[in-house]
Amino acid sequence: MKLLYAANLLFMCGGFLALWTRRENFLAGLAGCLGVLSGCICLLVPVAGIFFGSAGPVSSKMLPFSFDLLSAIFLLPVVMVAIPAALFSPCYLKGHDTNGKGGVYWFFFNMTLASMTLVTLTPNPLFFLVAWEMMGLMSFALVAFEYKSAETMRAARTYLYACHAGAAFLILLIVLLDGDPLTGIMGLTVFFLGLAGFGLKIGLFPLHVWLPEAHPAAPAPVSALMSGAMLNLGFYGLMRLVIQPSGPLEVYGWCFLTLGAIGALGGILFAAGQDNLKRLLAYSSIENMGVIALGLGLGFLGGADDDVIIASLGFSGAILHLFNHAVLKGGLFLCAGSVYKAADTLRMDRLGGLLKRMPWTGTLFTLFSLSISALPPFNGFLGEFLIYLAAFTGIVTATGPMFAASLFCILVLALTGGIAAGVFVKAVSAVFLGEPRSPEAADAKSEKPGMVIPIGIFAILCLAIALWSPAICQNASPLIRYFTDLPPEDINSQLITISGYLNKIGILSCAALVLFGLAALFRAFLSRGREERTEGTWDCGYAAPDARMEYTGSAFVQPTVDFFSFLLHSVKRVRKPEKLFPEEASLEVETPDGAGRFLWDPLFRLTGKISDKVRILQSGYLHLYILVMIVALILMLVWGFAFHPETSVPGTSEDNGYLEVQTAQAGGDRS
Amino acid sequence: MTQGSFLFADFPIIAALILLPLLAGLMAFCARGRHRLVRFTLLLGAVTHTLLTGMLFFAGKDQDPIYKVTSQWLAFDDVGGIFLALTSLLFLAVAIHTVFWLPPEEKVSSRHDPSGAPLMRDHTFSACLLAFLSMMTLVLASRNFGLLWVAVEATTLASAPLICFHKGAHSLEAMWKYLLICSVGIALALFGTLLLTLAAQNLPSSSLGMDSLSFHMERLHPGWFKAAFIFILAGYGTKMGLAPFHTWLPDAHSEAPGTVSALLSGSLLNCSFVAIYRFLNLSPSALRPFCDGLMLVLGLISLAVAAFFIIRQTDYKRMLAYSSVEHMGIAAIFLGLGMGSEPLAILHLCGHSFIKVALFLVAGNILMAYGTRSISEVGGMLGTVPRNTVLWLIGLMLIGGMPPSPLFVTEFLLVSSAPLWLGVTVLVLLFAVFCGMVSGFLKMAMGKGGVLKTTDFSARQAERLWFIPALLLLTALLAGSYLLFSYELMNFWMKS
Amino acid sequence: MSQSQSVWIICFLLSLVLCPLFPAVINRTKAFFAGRHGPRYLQVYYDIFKLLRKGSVYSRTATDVLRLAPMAVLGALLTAALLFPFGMTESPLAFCGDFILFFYLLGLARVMLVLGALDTGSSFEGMGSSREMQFSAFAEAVIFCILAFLVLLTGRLHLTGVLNGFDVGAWIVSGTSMLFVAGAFFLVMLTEACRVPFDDPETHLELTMIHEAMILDYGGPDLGIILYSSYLKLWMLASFFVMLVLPVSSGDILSNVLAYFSGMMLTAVGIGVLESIMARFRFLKIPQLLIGAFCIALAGIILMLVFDGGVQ
Amino acid sequence: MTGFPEIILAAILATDLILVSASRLLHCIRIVAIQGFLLGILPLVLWQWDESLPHAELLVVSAVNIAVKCFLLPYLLRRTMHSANVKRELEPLVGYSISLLILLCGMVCAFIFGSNLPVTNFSVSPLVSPVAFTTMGAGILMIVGRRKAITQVIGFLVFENGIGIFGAGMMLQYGLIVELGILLDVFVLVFIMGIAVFRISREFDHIDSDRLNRLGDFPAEVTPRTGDDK
Repeated sequence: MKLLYAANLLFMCGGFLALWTRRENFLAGLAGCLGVLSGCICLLVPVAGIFFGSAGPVSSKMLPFSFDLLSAIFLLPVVMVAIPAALFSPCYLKGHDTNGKGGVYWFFFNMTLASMTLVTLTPNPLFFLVAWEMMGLMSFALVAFEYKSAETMRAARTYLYACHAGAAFLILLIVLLDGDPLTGIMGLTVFFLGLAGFGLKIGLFPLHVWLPEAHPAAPAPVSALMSGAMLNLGFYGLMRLVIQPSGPLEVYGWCFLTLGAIGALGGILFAAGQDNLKRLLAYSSIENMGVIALGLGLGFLGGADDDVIIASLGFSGAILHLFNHAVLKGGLFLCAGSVYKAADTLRMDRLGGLLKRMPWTGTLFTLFSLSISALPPFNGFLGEFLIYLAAFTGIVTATGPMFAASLFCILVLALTGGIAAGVFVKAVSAVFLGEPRSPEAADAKSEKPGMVIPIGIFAILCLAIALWSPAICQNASPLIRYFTDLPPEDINSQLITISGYLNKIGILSCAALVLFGLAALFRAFLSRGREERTEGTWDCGYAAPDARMEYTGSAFVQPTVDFFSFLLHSVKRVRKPEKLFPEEASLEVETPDGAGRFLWDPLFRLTGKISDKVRILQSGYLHLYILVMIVALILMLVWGFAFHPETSVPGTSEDNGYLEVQTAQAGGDRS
Repeated sequence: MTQGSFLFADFPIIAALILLPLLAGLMAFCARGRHRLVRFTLLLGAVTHTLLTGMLFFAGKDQDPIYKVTSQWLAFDDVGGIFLALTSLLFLAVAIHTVFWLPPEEKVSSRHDPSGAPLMRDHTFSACLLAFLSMMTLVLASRNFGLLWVAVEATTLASAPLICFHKGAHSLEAMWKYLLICSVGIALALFGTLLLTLAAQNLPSSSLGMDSLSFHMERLHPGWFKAAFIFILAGYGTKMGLAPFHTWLPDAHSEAPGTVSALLSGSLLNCSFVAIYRFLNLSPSALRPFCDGLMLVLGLISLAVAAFFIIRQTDYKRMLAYSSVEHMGIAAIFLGLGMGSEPLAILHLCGHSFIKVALFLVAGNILMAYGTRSISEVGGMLGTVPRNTVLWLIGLMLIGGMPPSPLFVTEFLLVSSAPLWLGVTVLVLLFAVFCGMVSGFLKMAMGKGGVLKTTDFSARQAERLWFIPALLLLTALLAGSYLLFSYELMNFWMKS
Repeated sequence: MSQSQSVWIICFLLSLVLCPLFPAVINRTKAFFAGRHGPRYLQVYYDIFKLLRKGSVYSRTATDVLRLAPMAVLGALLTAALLFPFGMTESPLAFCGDFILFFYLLGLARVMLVLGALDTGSSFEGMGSSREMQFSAFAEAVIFCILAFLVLLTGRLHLTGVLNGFDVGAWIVSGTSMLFVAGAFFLVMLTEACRVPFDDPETHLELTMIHEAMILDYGGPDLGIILYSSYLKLWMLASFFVMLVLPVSSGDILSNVLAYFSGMMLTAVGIGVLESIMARFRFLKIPQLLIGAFCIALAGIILMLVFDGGVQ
Repeated sequence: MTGFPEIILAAILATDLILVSASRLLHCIRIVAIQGFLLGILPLVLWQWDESLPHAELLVVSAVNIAVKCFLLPYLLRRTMHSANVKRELEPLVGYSISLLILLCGMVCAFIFGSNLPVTNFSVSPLVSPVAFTTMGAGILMIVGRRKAITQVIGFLVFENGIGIFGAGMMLQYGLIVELGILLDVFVLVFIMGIAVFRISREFDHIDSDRLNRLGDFPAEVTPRTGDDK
């Protein structure tokens, strides 16, 4: 407990020191960085203690703080993402941190971390709400860092709206929670309120609008932090406050399942349509949140009809995927950040061929992409594997709705996985492979070690997760025991078998690597002594191929996007080739957010229209104002005397007479 | 808090509280031309008022028989005392700000449009300010409904000239509307007061003294009292800015200089709130539900109107004005909830006053820097006037009720104590208001800078005036967090 | 180590050796239908060896991705092969859910190939790989649908169990749904292996290629490795199909193995026949075809649920 | 129904009607003066003389009343009118005859209901409340239905008079201080309004308050639509 307080204090000290010394960028960066690092290390000790060791939950007497496994599960990603992000920041900030902006950045960065820790630490609803709002505010300031551009302004505004709307839901939620233990319809109301309030943070599908706006606008480390660590906290809030162990598990399960499915498919489809790298990553976060929700949904359904296997597979899969997503998305966003610094654009149709200039970043990005599209020898596969397995188990054992759920889950996962592979192949190839598609990409700067090392840390973390995955899955058992009423010993034995599977996968992955190595050796042996030339790309007889003939990212995903156009409604800007010898022709495809376009914008526009209508009240005519006053007065009188006769107890007739006089005066005044 | 329970009835001090500012105002008026002296007098008036307030509180709550007679007319009960302290502190703050704000304002406004309308002479300005202060004190002090009426009308008269500090067509129009609408409203209140005497006819002592009335509260004639209450609500509601009687408010607040609009919205509205509050407490128990319902309806209407006018508002001072309407509406809803939520209403108003005064002062600075009140023309303030912008945004968060703002506490309690439908409605409307304000404020704070450079004279002048708003906001922040944590910890300890 | 597992090793090695014969048989069949004589069976081996002994030419644009891709593909496919129960035997490495791993390894191979293709920055290869990624996304959905059916049928959770878990009885009891599923898988197999009607391996027009377009820039050993791994992939898919359509599970292993290999030959001949009587579809048609396959598989599952897939 | 009070009240009624139909500013001002005078003597008339002499408070109040409402305010108004050289015509928004009709029907209603108002136990004459309400109505009518700013001042005064009539007729006493305070307020108000009118006429070179409509939120300027989405 003390260490946790210490961590918060360190964060705050770092933040304020940075703010204090914001005139000297170096000092500010140092202070902020040290604050983050020391704080994270302070956090790491108790978290690791309760996560891998056998430390029990602790709680403080005086303050409404307590720290248990659930907190640890959600605090660990925060730490894992925060350290490299902090290390990455100084390099990223170079050139941005004029006149003390660096110090401000560090201040808010630290504050965000502090509030995130507080969110995970307090079970008390009110404190939770406050910490939650602080988290939103501080991260809002970080999103608004590049305040000069109009997009950033829009993004920050959307994000703030989302935060405040979520807070409004949570206020209602907490007000309802204050009462006696909730059952039946009230319990459901609370659950849906919580789903709305926290779904805004998680980015469940119709509520995700702020996500693809805010992530491209924010600085890369911030997007890493938000996407890797902050989105998960929504799940934390749901588990901590909303979901009662005694509650209707199947309702929870079905909600998570449907929302997760929509989120996964919709997220990845919209990701396919994006041209901006960070937008693409943001949508893929939505997809992964959907996958986690699928896992949780299966877990709850399994708990609902007492199926130990499904429950434990679902929960552990969800947790594992949560960790994987945190680390991978952090790494990807950092890579995107260094790409941005190198070529200062994120439009994939203008990038390309960066692998030559930034080999390390490119390689790591490629590995992360393979991993996050859940391909086997990498850690990203493990989580989805467990969720798949849960679903297949459902196919074997369950019947009726549960069977349908499992089949549905399998199909969604399969389709998502397929498209995700395409999307990330597009990302890698459009950014790093082939020829540069624009001058700024052509003379991109080479990567800086200060940026590569933090990304490398993420890679190491991926490996660590892959190795420790059985241990991570073991930690699911208390959760399952808390939420469901399954026999603990079954859960534990089941988890042990699960870690057996994970070990098998580990062995096979090693086998794959070994075989790959052998193949490489064989290949080297073959090309021994043989001459090896380099030529231009084979261009099927066309003399001078150049970068303009290259396949762009948009072209790459065009078949998929067109196929799903009934969902995506992409906007195409075509300039068809004209004349006999066409000079200019161009095609730009962009996919603005569906929910934003077809749900929220019309809503807000409607409100705006109504407000324009209402303005007639304030038209500036004094006569009108006074008339309105008098009419309102008379209405009040009528209301008072015609509809509240019970109050005029003594002598009703008198009061009626009085009323009529007033109405008479009304007659006099209707001019 | 029942009427007339504990009274700060120390007559000499009260008289001094009311008269000294008047005297100071007279001094300032006579000292025309000698700017230093004028400003010094302004400060003097403010400081003495604050000191006297302190003395009043230290003089303690006594029922000294000597003051029996005078306390029929002038005394402070708890509510009056709280608002007196608030008013006097805020006035002190505003006065200090004004002293530093006047000279650059004169320079800058001449720069912004050389051929523009002249400014009000500062001796008149200070005189009116001081008179305004004393009249507000009178409102809070008066224990007689007739006197109350006189005082409220007097506040209108004292504050009306302040509105056209920039002697221009627009400010004239605003002042005219303010005068006429408020006077008509107040005339309604006068009629209401008459009806009150009528309702009190069959009382042993037929006078307008609050104590006697509240003593015989239950014996007031219900029909007459209901009529009286409606008229009073219309009248003082006009002054308090409850929709649909609020129409003067945005014009006056937007046209008046920042300091004046700060006072108008930070103190004047509270005074009229006190007036309504006193009448509400007079209502016999049979009528109480009706009166509460009326307050509730008016409050909701004000909230809704404010929301719709804040969305897509193009003038940031009008936006602030409408947000005042909104918060007055919330206070009215608190009163309407009744049953011990009056203290919350008062708390809400105090928090609102601090934040709103700070915001209006900052708005004044921005106006000084940019010379325009339209949101679309102000841009990139973070780059040009960073200090003011930070204050501006902090104020936004506080007024929008984000923790740890005192308004967050009160609004949370409102939602938790109100019935569910009311809570939901209020939350939705608050969200709409917040969206409107955020979009406006962010448009101002972020984006490409407007025509203004950091090095411009006006910008530098505006940057100098950051102290008082910062102080006020800090106070609000600390008070809010204190409230929040004390409340939460209380809950926590209750539970465990 | 049980007998069947030792037999598995033999079958595994045999498959590795024999898989180039599969396309050879297909080619012979097509040649026969075209009235030609066709290349020798061993021609495939000769080609591969010739390629392996050549030097190599790389694109200037390309980076190491291009060089490493073939090995990655080969490694992934070999790993997948480790899980596959060739010849109705039991893979010693089988574990619950290994079919997920299996198909994701195939996916890895595909993605590596695509990356290698895109590395050259040639527009034709971009074209091919984009088509490949789109089709495979659909194909994956179909495959997992089929897997769900098999899991439902056998109640086992690993490839070995799933493929050996039923016998001719299944065809007798629930023939319709088995038929549906087998048809669906046949389509998927053709897609994944880039055969007619989804792709024409013999075409010479880059605009219409998928697989061939992706490997335009490979030559020498790399091309050899890639060809070999594509043969291996085809072989594995085909044997999946074979074990689906003739689930011979007589007690004695030898007959199983024989049945298996003869089945493979028949499949190859069948594919050859199909390819020689059909032409390649338009690319726009292919997703619809795959969705059709998906529907068939789903129909199979539903039949299975409703009345055990029988045709009463 | 015969006696001083009734006569005076009737006179006030007459002034209302004339006021509403008067087309000249000077007329209006004179009528307001007369009304003020009548209002001032009303309490004295209503007083039951047979019992005793009215006590000093009453006398003082009515004296000041007459002084302010009959002489000071009209004087102020006239001065404003000259200094702001206002045109003499009123240019009504609502035509004279129309407003007369409105006032008439208002008066009728006021009589019908004001007479059976439960105030007989305080009021001396049944005419009081009808007349009072009619006068207030006339005031509002002047404010809302006339174009010039100065007529709105007059309207406000008439409204105030109406309230005064009600109070006086019911023999309701606020007490000396309050009465004087009210009068002072009204006086200062009219004073400031006079200045305002003067400056308005200088700024806008007219004092038609219906053209004082530059402030206000309607019609809202159309902001770029990207503005408030989401």
